[in-house]
Amino acid sequence: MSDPSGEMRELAKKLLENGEVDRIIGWEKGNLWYQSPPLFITRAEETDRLVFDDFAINSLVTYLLDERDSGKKTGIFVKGCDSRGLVRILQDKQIARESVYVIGLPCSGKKDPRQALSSGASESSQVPPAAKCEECLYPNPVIYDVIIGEAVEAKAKGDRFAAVKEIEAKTADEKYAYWTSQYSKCLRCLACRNVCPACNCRECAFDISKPRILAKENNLSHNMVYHLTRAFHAAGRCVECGECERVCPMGIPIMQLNKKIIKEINDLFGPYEAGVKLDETPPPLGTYQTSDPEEFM
Amino acid sequence: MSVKSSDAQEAWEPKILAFCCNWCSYAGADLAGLNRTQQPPNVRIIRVPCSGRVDPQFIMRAFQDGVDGVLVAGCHPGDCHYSTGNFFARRRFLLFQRIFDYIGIDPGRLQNRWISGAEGDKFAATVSKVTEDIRALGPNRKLRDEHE
Amino acid sequence: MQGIAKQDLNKVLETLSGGGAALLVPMEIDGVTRFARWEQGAKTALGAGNTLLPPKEALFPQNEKVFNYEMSNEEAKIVPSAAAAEETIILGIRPCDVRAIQALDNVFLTKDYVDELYKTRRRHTLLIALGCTQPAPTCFCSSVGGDPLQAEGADIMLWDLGETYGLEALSDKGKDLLKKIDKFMSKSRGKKPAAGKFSLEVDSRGIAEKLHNMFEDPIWDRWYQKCLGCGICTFICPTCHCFDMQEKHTGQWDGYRYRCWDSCMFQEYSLMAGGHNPRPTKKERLRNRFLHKLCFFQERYGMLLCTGCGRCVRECPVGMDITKFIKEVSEVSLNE
Amino acid sequence: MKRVGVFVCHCGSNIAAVVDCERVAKEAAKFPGVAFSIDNKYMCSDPGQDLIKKAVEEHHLDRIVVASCTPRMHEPVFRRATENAGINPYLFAMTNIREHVSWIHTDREKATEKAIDLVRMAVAKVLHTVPLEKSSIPITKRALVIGGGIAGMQAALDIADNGNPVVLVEREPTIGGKMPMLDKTFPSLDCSACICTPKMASTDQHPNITIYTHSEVERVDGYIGNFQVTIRQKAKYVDHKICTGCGLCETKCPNKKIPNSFEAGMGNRTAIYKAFPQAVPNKPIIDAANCRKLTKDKCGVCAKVCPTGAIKYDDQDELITIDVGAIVMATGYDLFPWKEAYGEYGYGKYPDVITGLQFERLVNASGPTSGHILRPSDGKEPKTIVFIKCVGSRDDVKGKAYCSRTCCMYTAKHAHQAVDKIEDSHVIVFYMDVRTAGKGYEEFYQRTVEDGVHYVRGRVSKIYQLGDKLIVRGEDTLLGEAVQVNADLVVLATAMVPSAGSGEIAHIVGFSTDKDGFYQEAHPKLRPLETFTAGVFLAGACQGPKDIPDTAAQGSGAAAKASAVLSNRSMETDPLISQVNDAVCAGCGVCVGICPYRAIELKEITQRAGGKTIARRVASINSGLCQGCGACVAACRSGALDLKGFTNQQIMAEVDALCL
Repeated sequence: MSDPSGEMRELAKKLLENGEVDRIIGWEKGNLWYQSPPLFITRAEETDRLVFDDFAINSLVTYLLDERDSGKKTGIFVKGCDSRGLVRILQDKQIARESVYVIGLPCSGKKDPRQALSSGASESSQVPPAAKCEECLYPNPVIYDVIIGEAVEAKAKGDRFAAVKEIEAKTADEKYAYWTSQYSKCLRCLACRNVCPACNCRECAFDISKPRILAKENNLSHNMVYHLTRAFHAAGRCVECGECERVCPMGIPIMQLNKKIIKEINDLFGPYEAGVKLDETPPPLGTYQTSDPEEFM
Repeated sequence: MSVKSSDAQEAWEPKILAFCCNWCSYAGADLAGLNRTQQPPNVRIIRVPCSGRVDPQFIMRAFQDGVDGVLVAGCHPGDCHYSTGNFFARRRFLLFQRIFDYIGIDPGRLQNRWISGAEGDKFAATVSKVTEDIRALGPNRKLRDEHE
Repeated sequence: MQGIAKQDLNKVLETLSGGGAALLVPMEIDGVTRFARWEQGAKTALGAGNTLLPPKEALFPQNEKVFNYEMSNEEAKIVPSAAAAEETIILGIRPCDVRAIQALDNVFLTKDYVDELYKTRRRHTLLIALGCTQPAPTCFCSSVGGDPLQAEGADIMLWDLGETYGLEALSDKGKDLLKKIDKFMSKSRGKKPAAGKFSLEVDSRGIAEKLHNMFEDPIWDRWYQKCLGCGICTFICPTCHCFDMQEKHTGQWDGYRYRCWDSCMFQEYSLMAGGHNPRPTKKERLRNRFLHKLCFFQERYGMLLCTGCGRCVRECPVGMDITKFIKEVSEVSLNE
Repeated sequence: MKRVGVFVCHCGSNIAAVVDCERVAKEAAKFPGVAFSIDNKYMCSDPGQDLIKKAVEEHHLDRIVVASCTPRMHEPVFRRATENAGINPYLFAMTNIREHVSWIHTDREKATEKAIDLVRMAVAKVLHTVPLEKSSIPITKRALVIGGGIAGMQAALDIADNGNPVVLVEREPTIGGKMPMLDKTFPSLDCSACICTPKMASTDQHPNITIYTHSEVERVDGYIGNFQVTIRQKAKYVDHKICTGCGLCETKCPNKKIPNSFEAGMGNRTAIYKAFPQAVPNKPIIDAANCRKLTKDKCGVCAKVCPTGAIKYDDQDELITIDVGAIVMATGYDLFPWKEAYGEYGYGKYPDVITGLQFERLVNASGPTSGHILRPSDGKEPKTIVFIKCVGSRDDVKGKAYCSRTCCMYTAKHAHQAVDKIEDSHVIVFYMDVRTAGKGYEEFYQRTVEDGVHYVRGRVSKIYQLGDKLIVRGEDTLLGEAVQVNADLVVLATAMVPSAGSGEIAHIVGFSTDKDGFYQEAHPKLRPLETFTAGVFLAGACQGPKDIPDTAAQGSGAAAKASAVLSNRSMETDPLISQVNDAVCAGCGVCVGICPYRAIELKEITQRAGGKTIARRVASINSGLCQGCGACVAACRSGALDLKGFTNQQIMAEVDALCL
């Protein structure tokens, strides 16, 4: 893939200069070679900082929520996965389509800074592709005003639900032991929630004190309820961007639960891909069919 | 919230919570009473307007608190007093049961039934069946918010 | 310098934990490196650099019961919680984390406030520090007044000398403990090793004084935007020590009050009962965190609340880099 | 500090025989918040209710829990008792220790423990109650009736007789619906038009009724008591204010060969026409599609001959807006389009295979044959007539699974008429079952059989033309042998289906249809006249196939329901409905689609945030429409929605109380 940074900078510059947008969200090079963190710019002369390299892994779309009331127009760069998150936020009516200028970037996979560090690599070529990118189904943006670069082929190979099936094959006690070992680690730092494009409520149910649905005490029971609740709130709405799992400092396999839910929704209520079509009907749990499977007779 | 973990010693009896919709299942429970249909005394009912009102949050809370099983009962699909509430409930709980199963909680611990106001016998039979199922599974410790 | 052979490490650990003390060493558990109780046969992660989770949980656990209560329709009774008094040895703690414990000591034991729960734990805790010969790419202790090889405040200092660990007692408690493992000690030829090169460096001199006048500086507008508002940085920080107080009912009338870690990055943290939030956006919250670390704490206790362990630089999912911030602050010109 | 009073009822020995009520009351006294607790023989009796009042005074109680029988029976009683004691009636909780405890258990110890648990849960719930007030919404005292058939006329007349104005909207140029097309009615053999047309006239002349014919309802906004309705009055091209209905134009109109739908295609009409002589209003309209003046700008005869100058070729559609408080749906039925489905009956290619409604026109004295049964192909009198029942009914492969209810009887009537009117006739009825549930119906059927009509149990498998005969092949399933009839005329008893466009109008008014497209009643047994949309009622065959007496009865029933709505200036709404916390609501709108009553919409609010005023959209509950099911609440992720009386906090408190 050729480096689209030049085109990105040029376009961003034009958008800011002619006043089409009030700000641009992209990526810049960080202090360390394996970091390309989010960048926010409002002035044309800053556009030279924009990059789109191997480490531009962050989804930027949840940042739109911070400015949802400002009336400002944002130019935003989206990869395939990010664009589905954007559709999620648009479908949930959190921002207006007119408030974003969407610049699509086909993406053949990014790398995870933490992996760069833990692998002991000293340059990008030594770093393996990020786990979430290995399972990518939508490398090309599903929504955009303009696209930079050529479409790329989805590289997901093998069974999308292989990891889920592995867990399904366990006995109840084995499953519980597995999830206990994972959820016991949870710090409840809420990074998975804060990065999630489906977690776009103004006030999260967890933050409401009356009634408090979840105690602040950190223990296995509460951690489980935290993760089950979050997964259920995102049921049928999760766009599989994998950001939750990427940002988790404790390595909890959050997507294994999200993917289970996707698998079950497809099996129970028919094939459904969240965040792919902007004008789609309500998510699966916001609707029903009288012919849905009947198990409760 | 949460529970004292001392119930193992004495003769253990399953503690079961049932959410019943006001119009069908609760009426079915009333009819079972009217008919004096004997049932195991392990189930406690919370009356809700509709099975569509039941948030999975309540169910997780119940297991945290220490119940051994939960029953959610509503009108038969098509007979919902509010026309569509149980269709949403059906989707919600088809999925939620599978999530429970996936994290290792025996699916028998969360059961759903459609019971009409005319089905007093079905209500009583369901209470007996669910109680038997939970008794066979033994006390639940999973998801429980335990402390000394 | 005295030393112990690396092959004797297990026996040394066995001896140290033999006296009924809890011996906490770096271990990898379910993919997470943290200080955990060593038991015979457990594999340590002494050489793995800084643990992901700092050792602060040994002194300041994520949840801690403060007292029990019993009530009735007529009265309420408080039953104080007995603080844990188990002898604890933390082995393998790095100098940056020892400095972090000094910061916690300042908070919980000085300035006319003594936290009894912390005090009891601290009094029964002995620190065996391990010097760092090769700083990780995210380490910057030397930039914030630390020394990677020397942990002032530890009871015993260890250095990795290749085949052996070099040893030096820094306190009387440390000397007493060394006697227990006397039989494993040998005269080591090695001397205190030299520190490796830091890849992250920043000049933090005068940062507190400068930030003191920068509360309204536009720098915060540039910095807060990418913050996710999660609590990763605070929970993995060895010095962050904010907590919330909550009650848990264990019966109709009974229950306990506990404290649990909280994060100033959370919106709910500064939310007041009436609904007002003095730190309504991520900007105010990020500003508070950085000012607390680099200004307020220095003014109150004479040290920065950052020991350069680099955990936040490593773990922040949006690449928030406090060294970069310090550098930018130093470049700001303040014209009155 | 809240002060709860707990009252445990013995219900004579109904509860006390199994539950130790005294112990329940004693245990309850120890629960948090309980200031007073007592057991009593009959809580629902006057002394029992007085006990509540006295206890509230003496112990300064502010919340009440009653443990007794099912709240489905006595909740209103104890709410009132609570109110009479000076406490808001919603600061009350009831728990059932009779149907759910004493009547289903025998073990005294376990039953008592269960009762204690239930009381503890009720106390926990009542601690989280807040005072609620009923709110009231104004009522527009006017009804809309959609459809001017027998159901709609009956409903309109009854509402009007109750003293309320009614607007009746009919799509056709005349009211009356299908009934005036019929010849006789079963089982009395009354002349259908003779009993129907006076009803049409009464409807027309009623001072409280305004009729819009040739009109359609285009839009309905609002909710019970407060609907805003937009009616499209389609252009008639005749000014009915001036027209005297003399009929001269009809006689002069040169275009006379337009099939008349009133004659079910058996007769013709002109381009300017009245559907039939007794049409109401008894004035013509111009069928624009067939008028030479309007299509080709030629002719113009009617304008020339009209003595009053009522012809208006430049007439336009007109939109009329009215406010109404209640709506009655009476859109009726159509016949199943058998020609599209039944190849074995020739897909309509044999002119002498006709429907029952066409037969009605053939036997009707005012019909195209002046009441002589003459077959369409050659105008000869048929001697052998075959009737086939269940064409489209009870046939889930080609038609509908349901029974159309009226066909058995009208076929018996037709068979009787054929035997009666045609000498030496031979009448055969192929049937699946004969269903004659109705007063005098079975007797009528027996009479038909005695008349000599030959009933053959079985389906017809094939009809084909041979010479001037229709060869009808079928099977007599009782005898187990093949049957062949050489018939002159075949009459199909086609199924009733919802009238064309009924789904669209249901959507406009805002309620649902069932799987067959009939209007969905709120409850199949107990609320057959209501829809799920408050203030919208159902009458007649739009709800399901039915005969004239049932239709008339439903018309009156729906009128009674609508009149009840209109009988007050305003109506109280139950406070146990959903509420929105604006500050928390993100306006995602998932609740809007979930609400079966269309009670939620997104409305714009302004809010202070971060030092500025912002405008954003949040969910808003219409208290007139919300029925309190709570489906939206469980779907709301953030918890911005809650259901008063069954709040998240109350239910969580009950759950906690069970285990603590």
